[in-house]
This record gives sequence, C-alpha cells and structure tokens, in this order.
Amino acid sequence: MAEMRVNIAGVEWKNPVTTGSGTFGFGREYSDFFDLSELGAICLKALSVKPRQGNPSPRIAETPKGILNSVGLQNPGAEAFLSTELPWLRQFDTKLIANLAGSTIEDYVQVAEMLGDSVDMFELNISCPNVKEGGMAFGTDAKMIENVTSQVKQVSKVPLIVKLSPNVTDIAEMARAAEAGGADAVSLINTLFGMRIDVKTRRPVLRNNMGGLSGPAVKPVAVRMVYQVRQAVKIPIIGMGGITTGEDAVEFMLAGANAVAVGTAGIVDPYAWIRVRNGIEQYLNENNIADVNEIVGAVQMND
Amino acid sequence: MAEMRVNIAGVEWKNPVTTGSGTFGFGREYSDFFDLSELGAICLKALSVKPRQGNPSPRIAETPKGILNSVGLQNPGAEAFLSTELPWLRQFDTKLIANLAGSTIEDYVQVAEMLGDSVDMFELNISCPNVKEGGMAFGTDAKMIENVTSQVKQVSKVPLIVKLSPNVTDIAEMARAAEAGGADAVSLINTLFGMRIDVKTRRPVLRNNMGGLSGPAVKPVAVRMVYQVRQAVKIPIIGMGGITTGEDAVEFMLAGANAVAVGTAGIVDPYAWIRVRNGIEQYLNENNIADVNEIVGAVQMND
Amino acid sequence: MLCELVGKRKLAEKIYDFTVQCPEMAKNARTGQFLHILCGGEAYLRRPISICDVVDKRYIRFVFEVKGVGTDALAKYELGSRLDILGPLGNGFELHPEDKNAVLLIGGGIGVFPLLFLAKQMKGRATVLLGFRNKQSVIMADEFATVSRNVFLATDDGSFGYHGFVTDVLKNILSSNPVSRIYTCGPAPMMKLVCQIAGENALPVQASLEERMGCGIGACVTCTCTVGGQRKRVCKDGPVFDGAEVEWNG
Amino acid sequence: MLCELVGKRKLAEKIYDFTVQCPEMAKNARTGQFLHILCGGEAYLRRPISICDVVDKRYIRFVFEVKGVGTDALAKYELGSRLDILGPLGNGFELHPEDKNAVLLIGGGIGVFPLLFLAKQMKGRATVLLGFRNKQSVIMADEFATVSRNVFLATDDGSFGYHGFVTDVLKNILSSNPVSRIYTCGPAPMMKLVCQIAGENALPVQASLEERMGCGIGACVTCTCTVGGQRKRVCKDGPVFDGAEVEWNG
Ligand SMILES: Cc1cc2nc3c(=O)[nH]c(=O)nc-3n(C[C@H](O)[C@H](O)[C@H](O)COP(=O)(O)OP(=O)(O)OC[C@H]3O[C@@H](n4cnc5c(N)ncnc54)[C@H](O)[C@@H]3O)c2cc1C
Ligand SMILES: Cc1cc2nc3c(=O)[nH]c(=O)nc-3n(C[C@H](O)[C@H](O)[C@H](O)COP(=O)(O)OP(=O)(O)OC[C@H]3O[C@@H](n4cnc5c(N)ncnc54)[C@H](O)[C@@H]3O)c2cc1C
Ligand SMILES: Cc1cc2nc3c(=O)[nH]c(=O)nc-3n(C[C@H](O)[C@H](O)[C@H](O)COP(=O)(O)O)c2cc1C
Ligand SMILES: Cc1cc2nc3c(=O)[nH]c(=O)nc-3n(C[C@H](O)[C@H](O)[C@H](O)COP(=O)(O)O)c2cc1C
Ligand code: FES
Ligand code: FES
Repeated sequence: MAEMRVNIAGVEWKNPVTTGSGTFGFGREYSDFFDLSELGAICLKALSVKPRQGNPSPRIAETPKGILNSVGLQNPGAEAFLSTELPWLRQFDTKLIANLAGSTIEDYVQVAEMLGDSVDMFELNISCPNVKEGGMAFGTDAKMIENVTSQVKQVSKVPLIVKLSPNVTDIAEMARAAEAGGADAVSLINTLFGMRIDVKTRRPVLRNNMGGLSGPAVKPVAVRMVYQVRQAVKIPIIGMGGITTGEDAVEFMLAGANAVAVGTAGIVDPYAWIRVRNGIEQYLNENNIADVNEIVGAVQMND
Repeated sequence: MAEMRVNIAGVEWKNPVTTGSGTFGFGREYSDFFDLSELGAICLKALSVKPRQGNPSPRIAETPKGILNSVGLQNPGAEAFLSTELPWLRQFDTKLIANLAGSTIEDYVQVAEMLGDSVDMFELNISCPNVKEGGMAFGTDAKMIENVTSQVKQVSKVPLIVKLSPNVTDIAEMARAAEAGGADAVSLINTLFGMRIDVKTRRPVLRNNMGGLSGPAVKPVAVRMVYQVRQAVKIPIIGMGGITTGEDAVEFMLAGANAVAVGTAGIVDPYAWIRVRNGIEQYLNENNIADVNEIVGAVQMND
Repeated sequence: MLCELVGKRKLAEKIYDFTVQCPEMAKNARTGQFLHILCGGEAYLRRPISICDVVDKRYIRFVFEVKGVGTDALAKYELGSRLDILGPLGNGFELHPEDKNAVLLIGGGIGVFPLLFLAKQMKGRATVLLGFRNKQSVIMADEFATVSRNVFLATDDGSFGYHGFVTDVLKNILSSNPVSRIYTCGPAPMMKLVCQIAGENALPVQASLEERMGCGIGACVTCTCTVGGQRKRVCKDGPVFDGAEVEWNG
Repeated sequence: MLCELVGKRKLAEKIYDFTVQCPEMAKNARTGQFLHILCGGEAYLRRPISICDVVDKRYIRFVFEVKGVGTDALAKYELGSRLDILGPLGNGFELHPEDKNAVLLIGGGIGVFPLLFLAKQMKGRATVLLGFRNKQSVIMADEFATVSRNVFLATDDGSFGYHGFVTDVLKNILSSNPVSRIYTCGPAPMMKLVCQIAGENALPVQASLEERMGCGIGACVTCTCTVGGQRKRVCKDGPVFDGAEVEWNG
C-alpha cells in the first residue's frame, strides 16, 4: 500500500483529496453517502462575517462537460457556522479548511479573526466571479493579492491558502504575489468567467447573467496553470478544475499539485471524492510508487 | 426566407458563417464535401512571410468536449499561397480572409504588403499560443495590440480584423486597443492556453507541451467575452469558440457577434459549417425573424 | 444506485412512462419526492424527475416529457438497461387525513405526473383538476379517475373538458363547495395563481416547485427559491413548500 | 456517412472484428487506407482505424483493439447500429505486380490488421511476418495463411512461433532469400528497425504510420510526420510513406 499522506503547509492530510469549496456545503449532505473521515481535508463553503443570501435563481446552467454557477457565496455567516456546523464537523477525523469571503480587506480580516483557530486551515477566496465587490476584483491584480494576503496572514492563526482566479493573463504573477504576501499555499483554479444564453427566451440562463465555469471542460486550462504556478513559487499547491477520476488527479499532481480538490464531479456523482482517492491509490500501486509525494511535479516535459 | 446577408466592415457576406482560421486549410479538402460558395467567407490558414514547418507531433490532444492543438502556424508562406492556392480559391463565390502571422511587427506588415488586395479581408493573428515569438505575446498587452494594429492598418488595402486572445484578464480592454489602433473588426476567441499530461508516460501529450484549447468546452467563456467586447467597441465582431450548431451560432450573435466562425466542430464533422448555416436560417424562420442582423446583440440581460 | 428499467411505454408524443426496479428506494419513497437521474448523452448533470407511482413496493414509476438533451437521452434507454439514479430525494407532500372537506389536487403539464401517487395515497378522497394544452396532450386522466373522487379536465383550446384554465375550474369549485386543502404542481404561473386563490379563500396550499438543479441533495445550493423571505433549496427543503410563503418572482 | 454494423466478433481479449455495410466506400477502398469513425461515449474526436478487408464489394471489415475511451465506446455498438464513418481516407500501399522475388509484409500488434487486405491483393505472392506479445495475442494467423505464400510468427516471450522479434525473422529471411520489397505496419520502433534493415539491404520499403489525428482529411494539419525533411500529413499524404524517407523521431 502506497503512502497517501501529504503535508500541506505544516498540516498533515491523510490523503491528498479535498473538496472544492462551495460544492460540498458543510458536509452534512454527503455524510449520508460516505464517511467524511475518508477525505484528506474538507474545504467548506465560503464564510463571510454576516450571513449572505447569494444571487437569485437560476443559479446553475449546464454547458458542454461543465457547469456555470452564480451562487454568489450564500452562507449562514461565520458565527452561525461556529455554533451550528463546526461542532458537528469535528466528529470526523479529517482536516477542515474554511473558505474566507469578503467584499473588503477588512471583511476578510474580520472573518479570519472570528474563526481564529477553530479550523485547521484558511483558504482566502479572492477569486469568486459571482459577487459585485471583492471576489474576482481582488484576485486579478497582483498588488491587491499581495496586500490582502499579507493583511489576512497577520491575523491568521492557521496556515493560509490563497485561492487564485484563472481569469488572468499571467497566473504565475498572481501566485508570486500571494507568496510574497505570505501565503502558506495556493489553490487553483477557481471558476472561469462565462455565460450561456437561452436562444428561446434570448436571455442569459443564469438569473445573474454570468457565472463561473467548472467541471471537466476547464481541466486543460487548470493543469496548465498548476504547471506554471509550480515553476513560479515554492509553497504547496492544491490543484483543481474538472477532476473526475484518479487519473485526472494524478495529472494535476504530476503538473505540480501537492493535493487536489474535487468539486463539480461530486455534484454529478456523490461518490466522486472517494473514487478519486481510490483512483490515486490504484495508480500508485499499479506503478509501484511507494509514496504519493513522489509524483508531485514529476511531469517530464518534452524538450 | 430570412435575409442572411451581413456586412462586416464594408464587406458583404452572403451569410454570417465563416471558418476558424487553421481548421479549414485553404479549403481544398472540404470542397469534396460541400460547395465552398455556400459559406459567407472562408478564413484561411495563417500565412507568414516565409514558409513555416510548425511544431513536431503529436500536435493534437483530446480533452473533455474539446481539443488542444499545437500546430504552430505551419504554412507554405504568402508567395506560395498567392501562386498555388489563391487562383483555385477564386472560383468560389465567397469572401476570402487571410490570417496574418508573424514574429515581429515587421513580419505582419510585410505579409500584409505581400498579400495586397488579393483577398477580401485580413485577420491579424496576434493570439496564437503555439509560437515562441509574436503570437500570444502581442495579443495579451493592450499597448502592443494598438501598436501592431495601427502599423498593419497603415499598409492594409483591405479591411483589417484583429483576432483577440482569451488568455487575458480584461478582454474589453484588448478590444478597445484594437479599435484604437484602427481595426475594422475584431474576432474572438482564439484558443485558451492549456495542457494535458499522459499519466502513463508522465509527459505532456502534445510534443510541444502546451497548446490551444478549442471546441464546445470553451463556448461559455467565448460567449461571455463576445458580450463584453460588444459593450466595449462599435466595430463588428466575428464570434467563435465551440460553435457546433445553429443555436450555438445564434447564442453568439445574441451576445453581440455580427458573424460567426466554426472551427473545431468541423474537424469532427465536415458538414458542420453547412449545418450551422442552415441552423441559423431555421432559427430565424421558426421565430419569424426577417433579417439575421436583428438578432445581433439582441440578448436581453436579466436585471 | 443502478436500477434496471423494467417498464417503458410511450404515452403520447414526447411523453414516456418508465418503471425501474429499485426495492430500497421504493420502500422509502414518499409522494412528492423525486429521483435524480443520470441521463447520459450530451447531458452532464443529472435531471430531476418526480416519482409518479410506487408499484408493489419494489418498483418506481416516473413519467417525463422530452424537453432537451437530457430527457431525450433518457427516452432512448431500452428495457433491461440500468439507470444511475439518486433518490428518493426531497421533502414530499404532507398528507392530512384529518381533512374533513374536499381536498384539491391541481396539476398542469408535466406537473400532473407526481399528483398520481398523491391521489393514490389519499385513498379516494382527492378531487383532481388537471390542465392540458389540448386534447392530444391529455394523459393519465383514466388512471386519475380510478383513484380519485372526481376528476376535472381543462384544456387551453377547449378541445377536451373545460375550455380555459384549470384555475377557472378551481374558482368554480370553490364558489360552491367546502374545501379543506389544495395541493399543486405545474407551471409557475399556474401555481402562483392557485396559491393566490387559495390565499383569498384562506385555504392551506402545498406547491411543488421546479428549479434548475445541480447535486439534488442540498449541498451545492444552486436550486434556491425564496420562501418566507429566505433562500431555500428546492431539492432538499422542498420541492414541496407552503404555497402561501413562496415568493414567485424570487 | 452512416453505415450499418452487420458483423461483430470478439477475436481476443479487447480485440473486435467489425463489418459495416457501405457499398460506396467499399467500392473505392484501397489497401492501406483507413476509416475515421465517430465512436461516441466520451470520445469527442473521430478515431482512425485501418481497413482490414473488403468483402463482396459491399462491406468493409475492420479490426481494432480497445485502448481508451474511443475504442471502448466503439466496442459497445450492437449489431444493427449505424456508425458515422468518413472514408476511405488516405493513400494506401502501392502494389508492384512486377516484383519478381519475395514480397514481405511485416506487421506487429494492431499493425497486423491492415496487412490482411494487402496480402489478399497480392494474390498469394506475400510472405507475411507477424509479431505478437505472446500466444494469447496471436490472431488472424490462419486467415493470413490461406492468402499468403508463407506466414512466419514471432512472439516476444516465445510462447508461440519464433522466440523474439519479427525483425530477427526478417534478418534470417534476408540472409537466405532474394527479396523484392517490404511493406510494414506496427509500432514505430519495429517499423524503424524494419526500414533500417531494408536500407542496409537496399530494398524498397513502404511503412504505414500512426499519428494522433483531428479531421483525418488533410485540413487541420495536426497529424504530421517528417518525411524527406518535410512535414507531411499522415492522414492525407500517408498513412503509407516511403520507409527510407521517414524520420522516425521527427
Ligand atoms: C423536482 C422536480 C421534479 C420534476 N419532475 C418532472 C417529471 O416528473 N416529469 C417531467 O417531465 N419533468 C419533470 N421535471 C422537469 C425536468 O427536470 C426538466 O424538464 C428536465 O430537467 C429538462 O432537461 P433536458 O435535458 O431535457 O432539457 P434541457 O433544456 O436541455 O436542460 C438543460 C438544463 O436545464 C435544466 N432544466 C430545464 N428545464 C428545467 C425545468 N423545468 N426544471 C428544472 N430544470 C430544468 C436541466 O436540468 C438542465 O440542467 C421536474 C423538475 C424538478 C425540479
Ligand atoms: C491510420 C491509422 C490506422 C489505424 N488503424 C488501426 C486499426 O486498424 N486497429 C486498431 O486497433 N487501431 C488502429 N489505429 C490506432 C487507433 O486509432 C488508436 O488505438 C485509437 O485512436 C485509440 O483511441 P482510444 O480512444 O481508444 O484511446 P485514447 O488513448 O483514449 O485516445 C485518446 C486520443 O489519442 C489518440 N490516439 C491514441 N492512441 C493513438 C495511436 N496509437 N494512433 C493515433 N492516435 C492515437 C486518439 O485518436 C485520441 O485522439 C490506427 C491509427 C491510425 C493513425
Ligand atoms: C456550485 C459551486 C459553488 C462554488 N462556490 C465556491 C465558493 O464558495 N468558494 C470558492 O472559493 N470556490 C467556489 N467554487 C469553485 C470551486 O471550489 C472550484 O474551484 C471550481 O469549481 C473548480 O473545480 P471543479 O471543476 O472540480 O468544480 C464553487 C464552484 C461551484 C461549482
Ligand atoms: C487545429 C487548429 C489550428 C488553428 N490555427 C489557427 C491559425 O492558424 N490562426 C488563427 O488565428 N487561429 C487558429 N486556430 C484557432 C481557431 O481559428 C479558433 O479561433 C478557435 O479554434 C476557436 O474556435 P472553435 O472552437 O470553433 O475551433 C486554430 C484552431 C485549431 C483547432
Ligand atoms: S441542487 Fe444542489 S442544493 Fe439543490
Ligand atoms: S488529421 Fe487533419 S490534417 Fe491529418
């Protein structure tokens, strides 16, 4: 049996598989399908200082091998999370990652302070395309990334992951800015900004007009970005974007990801997370690889 | 019967359907499948001053509902085109668009001069991700776009379309730069930069490591960008990226495209161009729309 | 869960009636709940389809209209195929055996199908009002007749039954009969009107909502509607909600 | 073109033998050409598969190994299905009826299949050398035997026929027999060696190349190989090239 443990910025995960924030809620629903302790970590739904209602429906549209969503960070707020969700989550033997949302730097700082060390890691969500303020605007400007990262880092009691937006010209620059700001790790990709129009009604399918594209369709872009970020920074990378099988996950790890997240695939198949974890293990065993960390960044580029 | 004619920067096309440059060669192969005069325009394979060999194989990789290519602008050069391909192409009653490739501004200017007014329109390809110099580097910087556009415009004897790269933070800014440089139209999107790794060999599938993603997978990103560009500039837009059916084409036109190009779908189905043209016509007839120009930009945004 | 397709009938143009073998799900199924079906073909997401009936405690029946790529692919499955289905999902209709007066089930279009299971559970107490486009699209009326007290049909063009909307029939009934409760499923404009009429008559009403869905189990929060000022998940908190609280434009 | 699947056999683990009805294509098919098949399932692009035989001038037979998503989906088609196929495509093998001495057909793995049609066209003149992994993977040897002068088999593990590579058999033959020409299809390393040996013996050699393809008809220029210092399209300029000119690492 291959060693599946990975160390992400000092936090040991029992395997490299986590959930894409926002696709797994706070885990309750999926706990009917499998034991959440099987996951390396659970990345929770975005949390903001105050509860948020998100955008009106429809909030989801199907695209070729992908989906657009415009949920817009609906969540019960950090306080309700601490009182209602966290105690329940703590029964599982897995790491918890809180995804931090905000409209201003102060928001991010405040939610980080509210959560303190109640979870194992923070993921700074500066890449959501579905909110008017904050969100993607922060994540597409290197100076902003460095600034918000360093301010949140100052108050963070747990390792800080910065989640990068793919809607940029130069992803490596954004990763370097996060590293410079003190990020302990980066995760990528968040969703690509997209739109779908219903030709019958002549209106965008999403009530919010535009939304974030995820799922298998985006995988080649995500793998490319993970590779580019691996060349640019030293901190660990959590790779995601369309991962559906163990082989997809291996592809991301070969490109340079130290761990992977599965999101949209789980929306289609609630067992996707477990299948991916098992698939990685199977790949390692079939290829006589003793430790999953051996494949991280092990892609051999053609000259 | 609905009116299908469109006017793109003063050039009248008999219908709004053209070919994605590089997916249709110089038309010879597809002329075995249908009469090329059925197309509004034919956008030809990239042409450079000198012949180019392109990149080594494999140059194509399949991805979920898409493909990556790394052809790298293989072409016989402008001279051979003029002597060998153009006379043959002139037998068809359709407009011809030459796609101009280069590594330096001088290259672009020179190829435009060589072609003179031998074709009906030029498309300036400053967005190819598959060449080391020129290509995408030009297309991701607004100042460069404006500069190369204005210099090529000065020598252009025919209307100049500038083809935009989607690998940018702000597509509207790029379109405005093209317009400022004197572009008569813009076309978008070129391919998204991506990568696929073979987990068995641990090498990128493409011999050139990375390549351009096209096909249905990219459609939501392309539609979003066409909409954004429509809000930013006044010049006509040729929309493309994953168009496979008439309804897809209508989606792009509703978003703001005055005409559409089909590329990858034709690689899978040689009749795709004709199916798209017929599909647009069917949509117009079924919806009692007298003129295809009525749907251009006619999307009703949700408030 | 993989469920064998053991029954397949075409009821009308584009309307299919499927029966799948799934003892586990059938055992737990309640009226108003739905299945989330992987259709294949060009459809990437699952498609929600209501439970139309449970047969012999082992089979679930569902009826659907071919609308787009998903239902089109679904309609192509052959007997003996195994469908990947999640379910039963959601909160169904609440039965009120204590109701003394008439209980109205009001369905329109594809909203008719889930009401059959409900009518059956009502053991003959249901008065059913069904609206269709025209005579050709009238389906399952006989089945409803055998399990209900009364069936009223309306068609938009008057080619069968009452000429007009099912909501007109509703008003007629309310004007002359004591009614305890209303259940409704169908197009949003119809349900909105039904709920409004129910409100005017101070009658409790349960409405089964539709929204585009992702996971179907409550995790992705994409399928929300606004109920009582709160964003609720149609898949998990519904699809059946208190009709008085639904904000139809939210 | 839609072609009905009229014959389907499993020849070995993961190897399928399909026959499709397509009089038009069959009439024009030449040895060494290929079909470009829309496989469905998760496969977006078509898949190139060589013509293995033409039967009764109306049917085309092709044999393929299940490798990935495309061939996997292809193998699932049932008799009577209609496959979307482009073809016949490419330039095939050139026949040289004037050849006086032995003509060698050298195949390995899936490269064996297209050689059957070639052997048949040679009307008994062909000497066939086939390489397989092991005894279990030996297929179609009997069929080749009935249409060829001679069949030599080699397996990598010696479990059947000659123990070793088909190129060793080739060397043996060349050392004791006059040979006019060589045709080869199989894994690139094998073909490279065959072409090298042919070169050393000043023999003409035709090699059928494989490359990842898009359109299959010459337009997208994604399937190139380097032949005589030029980038050539495998689909249109090939797949058969003069083996002396192929740059195996280009
Ligand atoms: C709880 C629930 C129960 C349902 N029960 C039935 C039933 O018993 N019989 C029946 O025929 N239909 C039912 N529907 C509607 C059915 O789910 C849609 O008609 C179907 O999803 C359309 O998919 P498509 O691929 O054929 O169409 P497409 O238009 O190709 O679908 C594209 C996307 O839109 C979504 N979508 C399209 N229309 C609807 C809709 N009206 N509601 C929700 N999502 C939609 C699809 O899920 C998909 O994501 C139900 C819907 C819900 C929410
Ligand atoms: C001219 C020609 C003739 C062929 N004839 C036969 C034949 O008669 N019988 C047979 O079994 N196979 C044949 N092949 C190989 C066959 O095309 C591949 O095995 C098949 O495409 C693999 O597809 P997949 O989806 O199963 O595998 P995947 O690995 O999932 O394919 C992924 C992608 O890689 C491409 N690909 C993978 N392997 C190859 C390969 N070796 N050559 C070219 N493209 C590849 C596929 O086309 C696809 O784009 C031929 C190939 C060529 C080029
Ligand atoms: C419905 C939905 C909701 C999401 N919500 C969030 C969120 O709240 N915070 C966040 O950082 N990313 C969010 N994402 C992005 C995912 O976490 C992930 O980055 C992206 O979907 C790519 O991975 P995938 O293709 O595996 O889904 C969301 C994605 C989806 C589909
Ligand atoms: C094989 C291939 C070659 C291409 N070559 C060129 C090219 O030479 N010049 C260019 O401007 N775009 C080129 N493109 C991009 C297409 O013209 C088009 O912008 C893109 O593929 C998106 O459209 P599609 O999804 O319909 O293919 C190429 C695309 C493909 C798939
Ligand atoms: S569909 Fe995911 S929460 Fe309802
Ligand atoms: S596959 Fe398109 S040119 Fe060969």
